[in-house]
Amino acid sequence: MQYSHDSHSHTHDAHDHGHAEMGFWSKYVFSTDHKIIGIQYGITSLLFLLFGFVLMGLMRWQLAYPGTPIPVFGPLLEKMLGSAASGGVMSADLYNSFGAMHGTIMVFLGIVPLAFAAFGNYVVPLQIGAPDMTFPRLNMASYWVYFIGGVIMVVSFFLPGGAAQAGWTSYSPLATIIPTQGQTWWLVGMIFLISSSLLGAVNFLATIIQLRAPGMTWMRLPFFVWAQFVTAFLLLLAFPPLEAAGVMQLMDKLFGSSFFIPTGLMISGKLADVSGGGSPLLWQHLFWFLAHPEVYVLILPGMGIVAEILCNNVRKPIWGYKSLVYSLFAIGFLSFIVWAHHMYMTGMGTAISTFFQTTTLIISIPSVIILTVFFITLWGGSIRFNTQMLFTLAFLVMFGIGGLTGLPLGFNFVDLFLHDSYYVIAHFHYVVAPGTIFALFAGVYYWYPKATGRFMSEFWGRVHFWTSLVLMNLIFFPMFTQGIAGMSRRMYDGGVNYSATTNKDILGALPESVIYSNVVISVAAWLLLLAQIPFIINFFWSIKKGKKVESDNPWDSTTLEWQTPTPPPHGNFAVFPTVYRGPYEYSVPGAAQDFVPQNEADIKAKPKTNSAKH
Amino acid sequence: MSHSSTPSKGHSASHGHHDVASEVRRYLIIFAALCVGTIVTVLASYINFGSSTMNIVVAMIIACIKAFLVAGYFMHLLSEKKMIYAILVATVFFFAGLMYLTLWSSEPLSFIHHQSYVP
Amino acid sequence: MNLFGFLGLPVSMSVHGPQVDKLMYYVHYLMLALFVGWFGYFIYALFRFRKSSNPKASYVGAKSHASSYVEIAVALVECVLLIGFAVPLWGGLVDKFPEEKDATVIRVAAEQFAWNSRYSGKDGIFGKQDVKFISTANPLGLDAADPNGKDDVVTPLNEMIAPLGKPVITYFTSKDVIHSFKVVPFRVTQDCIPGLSIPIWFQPTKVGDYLINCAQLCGNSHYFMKGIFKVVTPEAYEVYMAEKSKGGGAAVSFE
Amino acid sequence: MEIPYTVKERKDTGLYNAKLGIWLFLASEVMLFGALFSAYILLRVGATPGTWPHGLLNVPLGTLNTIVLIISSVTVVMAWASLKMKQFGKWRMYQGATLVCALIFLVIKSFEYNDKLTHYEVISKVGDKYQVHDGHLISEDKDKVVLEPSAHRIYTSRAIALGFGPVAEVAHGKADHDPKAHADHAPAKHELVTIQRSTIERMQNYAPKHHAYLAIYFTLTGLHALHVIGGALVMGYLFGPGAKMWKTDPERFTNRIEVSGLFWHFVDLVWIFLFPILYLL
Ligand code: HEA
Ligand code: HEA
Ligand code: CUA
Ligand SMILES: [Cu+2]
Repeated sequence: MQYSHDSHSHTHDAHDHGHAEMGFWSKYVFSTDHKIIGIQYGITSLLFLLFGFVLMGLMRWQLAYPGTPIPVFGPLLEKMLGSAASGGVMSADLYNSFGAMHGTIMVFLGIVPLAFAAFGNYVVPLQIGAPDMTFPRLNMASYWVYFIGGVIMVVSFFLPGGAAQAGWTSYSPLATIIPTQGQTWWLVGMIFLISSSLLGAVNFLATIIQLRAPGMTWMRLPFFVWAQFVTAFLLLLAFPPLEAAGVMQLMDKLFGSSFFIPTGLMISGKLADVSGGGSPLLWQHLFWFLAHPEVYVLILPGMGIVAEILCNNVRKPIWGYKSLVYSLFAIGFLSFIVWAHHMYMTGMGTAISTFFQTTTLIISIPSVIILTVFFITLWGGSIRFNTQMLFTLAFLVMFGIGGLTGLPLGFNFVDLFLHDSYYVIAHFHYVVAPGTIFALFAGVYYWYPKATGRFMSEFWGRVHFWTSLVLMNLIFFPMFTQGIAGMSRRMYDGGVNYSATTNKDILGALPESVIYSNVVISVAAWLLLLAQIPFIINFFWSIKKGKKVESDNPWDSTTLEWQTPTPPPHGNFAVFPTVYRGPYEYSVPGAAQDFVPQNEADIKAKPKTNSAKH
Repeated sequence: MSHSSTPSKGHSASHGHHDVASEVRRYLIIFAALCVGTIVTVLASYINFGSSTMNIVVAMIIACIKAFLVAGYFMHLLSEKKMIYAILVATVFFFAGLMYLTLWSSEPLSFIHHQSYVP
Repeated sequence: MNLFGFLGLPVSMSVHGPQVDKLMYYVHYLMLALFVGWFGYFIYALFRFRKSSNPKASYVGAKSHASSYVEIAVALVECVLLIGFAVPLWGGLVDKFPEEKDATVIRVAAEQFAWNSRYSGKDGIFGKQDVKFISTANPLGLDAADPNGKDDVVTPLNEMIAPLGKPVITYFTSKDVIHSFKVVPFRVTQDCIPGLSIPIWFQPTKVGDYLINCAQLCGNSHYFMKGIFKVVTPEAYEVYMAEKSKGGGAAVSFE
Repeated sequence: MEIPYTVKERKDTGLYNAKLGIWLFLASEVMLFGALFSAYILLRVGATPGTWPHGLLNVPLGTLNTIVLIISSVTVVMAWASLKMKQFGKWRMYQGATLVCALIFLVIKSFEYNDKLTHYEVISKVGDKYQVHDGHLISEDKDKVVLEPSAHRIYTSRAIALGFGPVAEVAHGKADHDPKAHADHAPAKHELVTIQRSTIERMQNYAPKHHAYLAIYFTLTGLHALHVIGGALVMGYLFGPGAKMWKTDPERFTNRIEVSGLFWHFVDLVWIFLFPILYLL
């Protein structure tokens, strides 16, 4: 059926669904409305981000002051987790499980659900002019499956022996032979999270393909939608191999099979009672087959958000829309054939390492193009510096640093020196923390007025921005130096055992200055945690108390989500839109205003605001 | 959810009444072909084609033909829309990448490690 | 002025080490050039096109094609680094092993949380090993019947030794989980994977004691798993080996 | 405003939503099974020569199950065609037949599973001589175990370490691929062997733990069986309560049958590959 254009459709809709009468549970909890689901995803994943950060806050104490009790939180940990934190000191097991869970939570429970599912759910149907996602009930299922996965992960902290301890990469045989239950729960949790992502990916793809408004051709899609489209493809096709791997590792753990266990394994000095014949490298292949595309899952939605906010605040069209889209596709395709650059040190021969080095370097080119497009877009603009724009601009530089430092890692000959050092930690945190997280913050500040009808405080937004920017760099820049000095990651004592003081006259020990920078980093990390307080307060306070928006389109934007009532009702649009133009028609010569919405037929017309609230 | 959509007269564009009737016959032919294929696979596995690799190749060729019949006719892939093809082409590309690269990387020549304790 | 000094790399004391460092510097020059160039442009653009100085944005924006040239240049430099350096250097490291007779050959088996190393002794031949002999008492699957194994030398736990002036070939494996042998001044990292035996080679250039890190998470004492790699003069090496081989060969269990 | 294209095709894509959705889902399923297939290949390539079993599974039963699945594929597509031709009664029949096929498949599969799970390798030590027995469990009590030796077996690393195993056969190039290996599936009547409990060092059935082949066999077929069960549940729902929709919205109902059918064909497709790699090669 076709979209109806009659102005009655809104009242018609209200009549059909009678959402006014919907109960609390079906409206806010088991909702099938993409906006509610988006907000559910958003709140849950922000809480997980905070949780992941708190874990790291505790770990940073151990790194800065190894072996000393954690003030205030130490006794608390001891109460909750028992001997793993006896005397308030974090044990090595606890450190490892916090580390593994920090990675897991940040990636699978924090960024992916926030960047892909939350923003995607809220914004994509609005931006393409659709009434909802294609499969609303699947959408709800996807959230709840994610939720269950999250609960399983959280519960695993309280098991005897604690949560998973083998790193977020869960390399076998270590992951298999650790006798505690944490890893088993991790695997089960992952299977839920993966299933949730798969459902989400199917839904997003079907929505973008099927529900675009009339006139919304592929090349008129906002870049954010494109980013979500490619991301969904990555999830759809890269996650299943990890699911298979998860099933196999679960078989190994529960039924004693040996998918990832070779013959002749000695576990604590005893020959393991397994059939053997498996391959530890198989796990790594399957894991990285997902995990490399996964890193683009972490970054692409962020890039999409950045493109939206950038154009909105330079008040001009994006420079080179097509090359952006093609680069996106290039990244998407190539990301499936670079995974073994995480495995250079597993004993790779020349031929295959040449292959993977080459693809790794090729994939950096589209990233360079995307960044270049963003930079050139600045030229000739009329730049407004609001909070979301500040975060966006910072994203560009921070992602730049993170991306550039990926290059040396891409050369296996250099990786020989940098592999598994803090250089790698610094590399990817620059991309995900001040990179993606900044883009997500920008997105929150930008779309907040649409979702709530109120602005977040600009002043506190700026405080949040500048403190976060400075502290993020104080945390992650010194890690490059630590890495170059040879400090390995996943070190319970922050490298003290390998330091020059512990190892007198031994070459290759870590200089004291490197150990000392642990303290600097940790202090910065705790301050960063404090610096989030203005944001959290701002976020909740503004829901009720923030400045009200005067129009449905407070940022004078062109894309369709701003052409709805605020907040958009169930069914989204008062008048279903027809699209006449590309997404970023800012400062069009001859237009009445400096922006022409996508659904505006006549550029001379003053954009009307649909303040028809009810 | 679609109760108010215009009541449907006739059939969807791709499968009219008559098409379907004639397709039914085709389904039966394919059924026969699949059964024959199954028998052939089993028989072929009793023949030595020279090496185990050759036997695998033969079996895989037959399996691919059978798969083609199922996907092409039962799943109507041969007359499917471009969008579906696009999705499947991407999938096949990644599938091939996964299979080929893991296989390649487990060849002794591509990694310098050796498979047993004796170097 | 040391152009290459800005990264503050630790000293490198192997033959291929300086080449690693060189490639490291070249890549960082590329990165630095890109960063400085774009960052300069970025700051300038933000300043010049801020709303107060440019109230009306231009619909068309930049017209120059400079950026395409930058992209092509980046691609070219990457090609050069890849084809000119990384690939041949890596090939040299993993394809062209020195002759075993001209090298010090060590078989290393990592375990939670220690390094075991074995030398072939006077005859230069290791005793046979096979998976089928592996048992709790014989974790490395040594063939007790093989006479070649009688003179094999086992160094104390966490200690490896090699004479200066000769390449070292090490075969890495692991008894339990994956570990990683990393010696920063040698610019060497190699995973030790159970079920596989992976050879690498390098040639130290200076006498001294070197710290061996474990660079792969291997359990709760991963941070504590360290060893010493002694590089000594050839004479000292002979003395050391002579002394150790008195203790007996392969029959000595590692534990 | 409702969601468009739930029944009718969208013009530019030519698809209704659910059909696109199921194909996307199948694409991810391809990758799921793809990963398991690559695991199969790696395990097989890496196996100690001669230990990868040939003809361990019951080929006639496997063939029968293949045919059952093929029949079900035909009935599924016929069911859909009947609805297209507005023959609801015929649809009922075909849909029912599909469900019966699913059931037969699962029953046969469970017999095969049971056969593996009652197959034991027993390592015993009499004096200082090791013995390895292998066969189906006939009976056991607390003193002794009775096995019926089986013609087809797997050599475990443990047995090989004790000097039993395929080494001699490998030397003759026999174990590599011996087409005759499964030529005589009905084994000649073997004598039963009785093993004293007190001598047994290790008794292990043909579970995933026993050998990499069994691990991948159970994982692949288990996952496949889960798909069969899932598909059967959906089709059972459409057969029963779900069929009411035929009255209210026949076109949408037909679409549902088509979509569930696509899934079912995919399950069949997977089996087409599983059968040769697990039973024949
Ligand atoms: C969002 C996440 C993300 C992104 C986008 C990337 C992007 C890249 N990554 Fe990264 N990477 C990770 C997340 C990410 N990575 C993670 C999580 C790990 C570790 C996992 C683990 O072991 O736990 C990792 C590890 C990792 C390794 C393995 C290291 C090791 O373990 O030894 C390698 C090796 O090749 C690598 C390479 C690259 C490359 C070449 C890119 C390229 O795509 C980058 C391309 C980008 C550019 C080239 C920037 C271009 C910018 C400009 C030109 C503008 C510059 C201007 C200014 C800054 C003003 N990464
Ligand atoms: C997306 C991924 C992601 C993100 C965002 C982060 C963020 C951070 N990470 Fe993490 N990290 C990983 C992924 C990530 N990390 C992974 C995969 C590993 C490897 C694990 C392994 O070894 O296996 C790792 C490892 C790792 C280590 C190394 C540990 C070790 O090797 O022993 C360190 C050390 O300092 C660290 C620090 C930090 C810090 C300080 C942040 C900070 O930047 C955190 C910033 C967080 C915020 C700013 C929170 C924002 C949220 C809010 C403010 C909530 C608001 C709430 C509401 C409104 C309700 N990380
Ligand atoms: Cu051994 Cu880490
Ligand atoms: Cu990667």
